[in-house]
Amino acid sequence: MSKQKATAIVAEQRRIAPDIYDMWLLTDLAKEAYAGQFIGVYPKDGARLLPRPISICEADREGGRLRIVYRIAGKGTEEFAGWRSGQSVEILGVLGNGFPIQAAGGKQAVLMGGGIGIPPMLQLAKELKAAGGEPIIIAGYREGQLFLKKDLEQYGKVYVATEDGSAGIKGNVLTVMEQEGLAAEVIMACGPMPMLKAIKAYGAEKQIDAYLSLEERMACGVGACLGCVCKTTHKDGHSHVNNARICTDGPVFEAREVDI
Amino acid sequence: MSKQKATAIVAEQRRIAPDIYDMWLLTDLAKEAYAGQFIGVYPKDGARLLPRPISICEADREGGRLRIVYRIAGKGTEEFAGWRSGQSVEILGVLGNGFPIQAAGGKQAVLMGGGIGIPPMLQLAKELKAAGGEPIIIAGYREGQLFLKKDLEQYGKVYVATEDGSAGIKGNVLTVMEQEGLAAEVIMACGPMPMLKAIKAYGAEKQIDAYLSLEERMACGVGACLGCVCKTTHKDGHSHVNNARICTDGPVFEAREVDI
Amino acid sequence: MNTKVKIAGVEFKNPVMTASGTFGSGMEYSDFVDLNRLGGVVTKGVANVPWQGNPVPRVAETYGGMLNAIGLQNPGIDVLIERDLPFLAQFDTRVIVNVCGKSVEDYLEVVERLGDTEVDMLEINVSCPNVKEGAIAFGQKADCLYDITSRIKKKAKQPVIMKLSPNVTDITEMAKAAEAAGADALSLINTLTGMKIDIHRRTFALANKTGGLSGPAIKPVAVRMVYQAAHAVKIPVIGMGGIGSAEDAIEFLLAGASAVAVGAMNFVNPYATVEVAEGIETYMRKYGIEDVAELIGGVKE
Amino acid sequence: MNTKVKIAGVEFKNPVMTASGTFGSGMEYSDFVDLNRLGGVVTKGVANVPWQGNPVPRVAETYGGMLNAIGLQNPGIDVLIERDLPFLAQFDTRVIVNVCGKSVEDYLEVVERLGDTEVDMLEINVSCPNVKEGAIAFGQKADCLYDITSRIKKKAKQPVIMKLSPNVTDITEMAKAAEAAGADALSLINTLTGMKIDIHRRTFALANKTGGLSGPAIKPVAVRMVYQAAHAVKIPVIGMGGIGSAEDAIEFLLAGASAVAVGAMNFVNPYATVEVAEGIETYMRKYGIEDVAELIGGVKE
Repeated sequence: MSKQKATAIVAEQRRIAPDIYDMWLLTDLAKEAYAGQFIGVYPKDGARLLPRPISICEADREGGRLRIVYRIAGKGTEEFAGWRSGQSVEILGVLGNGFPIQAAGGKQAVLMGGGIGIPPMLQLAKELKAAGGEPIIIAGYREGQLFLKKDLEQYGKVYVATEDGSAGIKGNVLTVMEQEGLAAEVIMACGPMPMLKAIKAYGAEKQIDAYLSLEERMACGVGACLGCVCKTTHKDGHSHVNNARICTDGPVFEAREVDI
Repeated sequence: MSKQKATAIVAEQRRIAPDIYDMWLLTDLAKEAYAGQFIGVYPKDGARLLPRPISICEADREGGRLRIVYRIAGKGTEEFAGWRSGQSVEILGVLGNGFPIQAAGGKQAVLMGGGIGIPPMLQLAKELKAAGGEPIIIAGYREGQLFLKKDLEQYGKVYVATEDGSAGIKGNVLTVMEQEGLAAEVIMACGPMPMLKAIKAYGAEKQIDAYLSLEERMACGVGACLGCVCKTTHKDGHSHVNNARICTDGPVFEAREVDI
Repeated sequence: MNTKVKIAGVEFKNPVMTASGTFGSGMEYSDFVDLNRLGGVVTKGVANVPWQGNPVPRVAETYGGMLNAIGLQNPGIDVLIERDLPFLAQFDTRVIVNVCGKSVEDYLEVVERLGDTEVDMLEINVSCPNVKEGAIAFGQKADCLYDITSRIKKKAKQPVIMKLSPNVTDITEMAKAAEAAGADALSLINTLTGMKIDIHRRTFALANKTGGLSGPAIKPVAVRMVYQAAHAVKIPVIGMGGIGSAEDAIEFLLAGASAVAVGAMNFVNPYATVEVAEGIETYMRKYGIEDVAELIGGVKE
Repeated sequence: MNTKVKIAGVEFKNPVMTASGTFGSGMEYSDFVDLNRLGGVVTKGVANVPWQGNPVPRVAETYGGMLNAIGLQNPGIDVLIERDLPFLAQFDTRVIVNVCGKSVEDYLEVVERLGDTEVDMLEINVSCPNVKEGAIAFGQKADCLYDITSRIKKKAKQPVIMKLSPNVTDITEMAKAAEAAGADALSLINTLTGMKIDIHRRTFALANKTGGLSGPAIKPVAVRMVYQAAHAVKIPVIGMGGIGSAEDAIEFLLAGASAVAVGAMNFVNPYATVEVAEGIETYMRKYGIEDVAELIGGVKE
């Protein structure tokens, strides 16, 4: 199935933490959705035109259902939070390249999710487990509202870090690595830029492959507008300059490829 | 109660003819709403900012309910047609000056409504009857979908004209006057501009007062922007030029006052 | 917390005003808002004699905005002085009269008449795109703008705000010309010239064919021009163009505006002016800002 | 029913094209639309050498529109010729290459290279507001525009479309300058320069501070300028600015455009181009219009 703009139906939605919403969408796009990919969700309000990129939290391929967990970050996502079961909504997908499951083959994968970067770790953990892995998952939260923790525990051992120390280890995902004495053979991560930068440095130091899911303001979502680029270490094959398109060449990049 | 922007609740809505919708709104604004006045209804879609002026079809002052009957004329009214019971919507009102009930005192009033100018005739007929009158109502339709005819019959004798002759008399409201040999002592009318022009001429010829409800593209609805003016015979007291504001000085004018 | 701002020596209780032509002379919206809550009321443009304005249709909605071609219909300076100024004098708010004309002499006549009144400031409308007789030319050529500004300044007893047109190649050139000619402040942007065509009737949506585009649709152009103008001159800039919320207003303040005006959004939300004033206070409280002056030009370079 | 239009001798199967920079070189949107259904594909601007473009953030949403400051990132003419033109050659659609540069020499180099290709037309981007090195100046001063147009015309083997900036006082002056210098057609409008500020971070939403505003928000400005330009010159005008539906496109045709381009609205609806083409046919059928030429400039004066 190629990329398409399609009408999905909201199956259910609930608030799972302050400003964090958990929505299941009925859509055939689910059939080819993989961990680390994302969809564009269109606001219904005509004043807000662009699709909001939201990562896939779970893909129920057989059931034709996609789960997205997102934070209210503006008026678009605020509108999404008001959507009710049965409503039809417009989405664009499936977009981007996901995490390379095969890269974890036979290796101890540590998944690191920070804040609203936690949701894609769920589908990723599920796929890694299905492929025979036993992923370790580190979820870094601002505070003690440990959304998706129970879901993640189905697929691997979950460690928690909170910035305020109100649950798990006080600190970030790398504090957990250190304090729990964990060792990774491959890292897959999604979260805020300072976290990803730290993971890139950590991977370089330990000589571990680290796959990072990047974020940037997007417009088209399909690689045409060149809005959402990230700097690359080498000249990119498509752009012929040191810029790759996060929406199309990413959002997942091996840490050494990107100059973040 | 002064003018206000208020939240109303859709009590019920149904389609009563092709592209014609009948909606009851729960709102305290109903308490001071009179025949010939209108409300501004705001689309929810942020791309369409301005309130749509819609005449009051019925005001249930005790029950706090307003009835509006409108035609889909663009994307704003198309949105309104999709509103369901229970939904909260923004309205501006009550706007404009209605028909002068006292001007019909002791006189035979003939109400003339053309097309989407028929709805305000319902509240008008109701008020005239309550004031002891026995209004004659002439409703001019394009074709045989005689929306509101039954409602109107509660308050006076109803004659029907249709452009295509599919019901009542073939022709317009003035054809009915002629063919039925009706005589008016005062006329109150709402409808398309050619109809209102013809009624003005008819009133002048027969030396009858005719009160016409005018329409024009509006922006503010409250007399500030000077968008919706009509030419007046004499210098207008507010504008000091030959322009009156339809939203505030009207929408109802005595035919001699306006240069249409 | 201080929300007062001073523009050309005139103190406003807060930086929120109304945009000329969208608020009548205050009377119509006093049903909705307490004018005492506003920094200032800017009246609908007034000429030396009554103006009939343009034929209808005068307004048309567009995507996220609207077009208008009212053509500066106004009852003339006599009525403004006799009726509107006494009405506004009842309120504790600054009064700015917007002045329009078809020739420099027209402007000067109005400016002189206002010299004997209690009006706080004059705003000179040299940027209305909907009047045929060339008023817009004053606002689109730097030398014409310089000339009219300096002639008005010679007659004016109140501080003079020049209202600039956005329909120019370089707003900084216009801003500098007005400043050099002695303007006490600038206000911008007036509307962008636009057009709408009814494809079913194949007619212009406005009788005047073109009209002025306003509303949130144009806000990014307005913020850019306010930023450019505020950085090009030393006199204060009053920012406007699509402001409907405190967030919008703060964007203009951060870009360099010393005050802001709410225009077309009054039509969408008649309470907008007061909500903007209150929302600025809420924002200041949230971020611990003591003086609104800290916001003016406060975007990080 | 005839939907074909001819521009500078080049026949298009229908008047619907893509706006440069919003459609890549066609490849990305070929997942969504059959390029054979389009009158033409206008490629992303290409320079003589690869350009890095601006830092991120490069895009920001605005009310009814968006800002972009991509900075004309492009892989350079070599890659366009080796990769993108062969891809487009597979489709039965006209190919227009948008050319950008930092100096006249840059433009001329690209124009010369394209002379040996099967490209149908060249569109010269002298109106990008997001490149520092002065390309925009070519599009904002009539004498500069005349100069670059005539120099390009001397070298060009294909018909030349000059793409005009809307950030000017008088679009007709620019249109006439391009025509006088020998341009075969005009396209307009490019984006309006805008700015957005994040009031919580107090930073510019775009790394470049300013960006180009596009989308339905600007459509009324675009329709007005297309109308003015089409009435000022005899060469054909390609209209663009906020087109997302057949209704929008027809508005531009009625205003005087001989063809139209879909830009930012591709991002909102990736099927927009084909839907516009189909919708024009539906409209023609509804109103019994035999030839799309009847629509061009068809607004009743």
